[in-house]
Amino acid sequence: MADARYNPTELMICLASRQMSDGTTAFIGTGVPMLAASLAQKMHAPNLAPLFEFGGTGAILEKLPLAVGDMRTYNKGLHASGILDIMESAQRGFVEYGFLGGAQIDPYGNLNTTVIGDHDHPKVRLPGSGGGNDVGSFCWRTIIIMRQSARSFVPKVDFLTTPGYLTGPDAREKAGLPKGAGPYRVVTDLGVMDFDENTRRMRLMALNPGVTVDQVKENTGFELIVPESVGRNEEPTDEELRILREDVDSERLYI
Amino acid sequence: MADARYNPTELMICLASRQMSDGTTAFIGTGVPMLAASLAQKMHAPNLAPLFEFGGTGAILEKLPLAVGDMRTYNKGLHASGILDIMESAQRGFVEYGFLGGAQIDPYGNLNTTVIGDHDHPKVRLPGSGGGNDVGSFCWRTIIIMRQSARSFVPKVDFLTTPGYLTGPDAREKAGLPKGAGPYRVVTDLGVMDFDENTRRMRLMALNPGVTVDQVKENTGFELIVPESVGRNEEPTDEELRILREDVDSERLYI
Amino acid sequence: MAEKTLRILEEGQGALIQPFDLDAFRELNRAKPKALVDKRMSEAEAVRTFIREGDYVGIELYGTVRCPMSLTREIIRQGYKKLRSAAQGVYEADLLAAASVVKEMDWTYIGLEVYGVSHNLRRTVESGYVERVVEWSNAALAWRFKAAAMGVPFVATRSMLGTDTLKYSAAKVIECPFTGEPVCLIPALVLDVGVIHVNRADRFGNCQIDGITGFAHEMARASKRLIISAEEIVDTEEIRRNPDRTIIPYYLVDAVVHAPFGSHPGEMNGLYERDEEHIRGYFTESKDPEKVEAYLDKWIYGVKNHEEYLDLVGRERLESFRIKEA
Amino acid sequence: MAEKTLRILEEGQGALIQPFDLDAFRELNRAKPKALVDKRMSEAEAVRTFIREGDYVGIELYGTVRCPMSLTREIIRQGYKKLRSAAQGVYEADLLAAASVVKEMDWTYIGLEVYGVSHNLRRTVESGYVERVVEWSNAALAWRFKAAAMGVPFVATRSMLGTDTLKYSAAKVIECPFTGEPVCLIPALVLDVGVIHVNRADRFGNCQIDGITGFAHEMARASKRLIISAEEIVDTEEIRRNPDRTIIPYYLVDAVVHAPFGSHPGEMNGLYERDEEHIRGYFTESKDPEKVEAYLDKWIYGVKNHEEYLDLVGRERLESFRIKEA
Repeated sequence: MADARYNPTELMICLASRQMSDGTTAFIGTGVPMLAASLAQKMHAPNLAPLFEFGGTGAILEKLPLAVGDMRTYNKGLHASGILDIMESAQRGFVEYGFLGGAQIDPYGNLNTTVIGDHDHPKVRLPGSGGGNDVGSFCWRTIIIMRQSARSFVPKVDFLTTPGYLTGPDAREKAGLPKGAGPYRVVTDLGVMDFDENTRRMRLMALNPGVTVDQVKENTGFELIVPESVGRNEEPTDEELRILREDVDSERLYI
Repeated sequence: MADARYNPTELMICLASRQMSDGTTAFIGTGVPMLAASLAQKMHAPNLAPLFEFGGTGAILEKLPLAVGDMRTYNKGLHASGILDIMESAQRGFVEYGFLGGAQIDPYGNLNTTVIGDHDHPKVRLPGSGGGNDVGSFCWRTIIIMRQSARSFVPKVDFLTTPGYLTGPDAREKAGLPKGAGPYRVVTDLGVMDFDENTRRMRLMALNPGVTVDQVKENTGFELIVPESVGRNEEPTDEELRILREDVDSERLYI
Repeated sequence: MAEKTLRILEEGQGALIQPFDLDAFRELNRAKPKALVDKRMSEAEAVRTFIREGDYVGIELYGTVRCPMSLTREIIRQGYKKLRSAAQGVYEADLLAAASVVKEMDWTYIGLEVYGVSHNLRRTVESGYVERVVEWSNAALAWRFKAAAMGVPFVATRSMLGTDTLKYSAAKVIECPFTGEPVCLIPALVLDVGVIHVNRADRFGNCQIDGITGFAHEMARASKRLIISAEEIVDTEEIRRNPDRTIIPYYLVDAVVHAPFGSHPGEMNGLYERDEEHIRGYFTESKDPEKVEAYLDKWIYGVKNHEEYLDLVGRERLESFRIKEA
Repeated sequence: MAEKTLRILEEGQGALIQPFDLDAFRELNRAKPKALVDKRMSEAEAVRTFIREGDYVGIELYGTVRCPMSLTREIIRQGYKKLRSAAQGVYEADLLAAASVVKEMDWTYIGLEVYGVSHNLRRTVESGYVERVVEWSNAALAWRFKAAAMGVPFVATRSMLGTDTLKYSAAKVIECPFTGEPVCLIPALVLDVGVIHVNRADRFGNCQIDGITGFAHEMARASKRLIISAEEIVDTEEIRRNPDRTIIPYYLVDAVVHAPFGSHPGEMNGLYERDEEHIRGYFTESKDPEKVEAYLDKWIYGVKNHEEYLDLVGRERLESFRIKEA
């Protein structure tokens, strides 16, 4: 991150926003995902419909919500309902993108947001599943946003809070989870990863500006699939940064 | 019915209304039950709360509804929701009285409103369960209103649409139905019946004006329990009739 | 661990006449447009485009109350003869029976309420024209929509137990894994087409209903295709002013049909009373098959569309049913 | 017929810390007054009368949004130490943890949203003060309320499957009797006490909520006892004017507490914005146990009731959060 034009958070927001296509729906949590969705709306996906966990649909995001249930999540919205209406819409397949994060992730994109150490005598008690498990179960494509390090990218998570591809191919379907859904991208400060179609293991897709393959390997606690040709992510454009700073988060709540 | 002061329908309405106590709730279908509930409200049960199947709660019954879902069922009401909110309230035990009728009834108060003859090749196709089965399953006390005859009061119903006491003591609980609920009264043009606590079979409780025990027996197709002392129902009072005709059903839709 | 099992205590012998596939339902929902697109069209186009012969169709609420009668008449006009349907109905179900539109039914109640039994239903069932009838309680049928709306295979209930209604349904009774007591499982009902009439909608399909919502919320979410008729088409700004009034969001909807007096001869909450004379007239005549034919010829086959129907009823007559603002 | 069975594929090893008895719940609901009786009382009386030490309590929506904060502060003020609760929370759950009010939890999310993890929750759990934690997803916890609200033992879902969240929950996975595929059953959660803050209520307990409803509908119907706080107490005539705005009918409610700014420092839709300075101040201080003690002393133990709390916040300051009518 030699380049001081943007910080790592801004970079991840821009990279995440680029993953979303227009005319779809996104299940939005607080923080970075909200900024990514809002940026996507203002850049290339004007018809991206945001769904907020506690009932907001089709809001006009004039101001960034501070909570997944606050007034801004249904500001001039098309529908203000409740958590189950949203969750059941997701269970019925209406939600394309979901955003996730966590303290730990494994090669199959399984996430831990519950405990470090033993569940009943935890070393660190984390916030818990929240809607994470539901998003990971129902949304067609989940986008995971995390800082990358060997401590957080681990061979096995201490606690499997939210399903990625579980133990590999067909494991989700065998468990009874909806068919054809699962982790789509992992966006980090070092690059963007996807998942190999055959093994369902994490694969390096594109490096962030100034980052090397070795750096990514050093910061990954498991064997990452690295294809011969690895892409290179474009830096945040001046327009992305301007919209992000002046329009999306003009109050600078998150960046 | 020598007495021309009232007709059989008016008599049954008055008898049914007298069965309801104040400060309770009643699940109201169309027709006679609506009049009985409205009469009870205006006579002795001002705090009887009517619940209508498609979502009306706490309506002020200025005009008699023509349908269980029409505007009058939530006229100045306290809550206008939907069928499941009402049915689930009943399943949770909030509804004291339910009203039922049918083409056939057996000694245990089981009702048939589905078919006469074989189900797949019916002699007569009847309207079906509607909410009847739910009312008979959930309401604490169901009041059955029917014309009495040996053709309709039968040893065994052709089709058991709505549960009474099924095959007798504990049969409802064994089947998984909520504990402690079931048929409470059977109100007919000949008298009022209840159910023996031990056998759960129908028992003559009180005769209508001018009706004899033998008449009731002749018009019952099964062995009716007749205790030594059988009560005598009072005729509709002038006040009941006046309120019924001038206030409850001033439009004379039903009487 | 040693394999644990639960007993299946009873299985209804009725057919699941509309088998469900929740993953296929998810794929269809994924493919629905999420952008705001104008879905307004005529009732003829909506019915032609979204209802195919043999489809499983549901109509909400019922005949005399907030019912999509203009669309029901159009379905009859277009000559469908083998539809399957969730039969919770009054006047509209009677008309579908009169016109021999339906071959298989999930049945809960079909009658004419204060006017008694439906003669046309008796004829179509007792004659054998209707080939399959599966029984349900009212709540059970609504819970079948709810299960589909939740995207799950079933809803648990303590209704239907111990009766022939359950025996002739497609429900199953199992031992509850938590209580050990019998519990009835009601299978999801994913409709091919749902047809719902609302007070107002915008052109994208965001809908508001005044008063009771019947089972509109559940059916809208249980339908692969959803046709809405609305008394009034409003600006999306009006929807956005009160998002908590929206009961059906646009992304569920395939067609929006403008249908003032669309519930006639039934009522519409806050707008107009039912046309009692018309209803009583039809119901009393409906004992006689010839009179029923004459009724269909005059009120359905004899008119091209809803506009002509309203002309036939008479604009002044319609105005007389309007509810004056209190 | 030959006995048919279903396989139980997995059973969560977490405890059902609030076992349910649906028939006992029915008896309680039967006994609730159905007449319109005035249920207004002070927050102190409501909490004292309807919450007993050891009770299982649920609070809706959450800390910074339409949350019954005046009642939450009163619960802490009255010194409960062994409550059990459904932990879906932010600021309010953090405060309950800070004051060591809760011993057992059904847990889905406890954190401070944009302000990160809850230090007080970490302390109370990592120290072992909280003796049992059972895991759930957000939807699962809401579905547990829904099952209770339906009066049934469970709701089916396709969530939680294949994870440790399920393993440490009290859910069970069975073979679906209709599809043969694994389905997760979420057990009913019948709360001893539900605590909900609404925009307006009449004195009998008929409640209206503006904007999203979170899980108020489900929790209100899942509670043996229900305490409502309302920004405004309105005439029943206003309720009767729009019965379709009622989300909680009177017969569910045990106590109605008038609590203007009852959600402070959180927001209330249409009425006031959140007090960001107060929230940020507390959350940043909450790393330090001593500062947390000082906060509790000042804002909860140091005031007698909600009125005094509002004085302490400052009436002018409160007015500054009011949303001006557009």
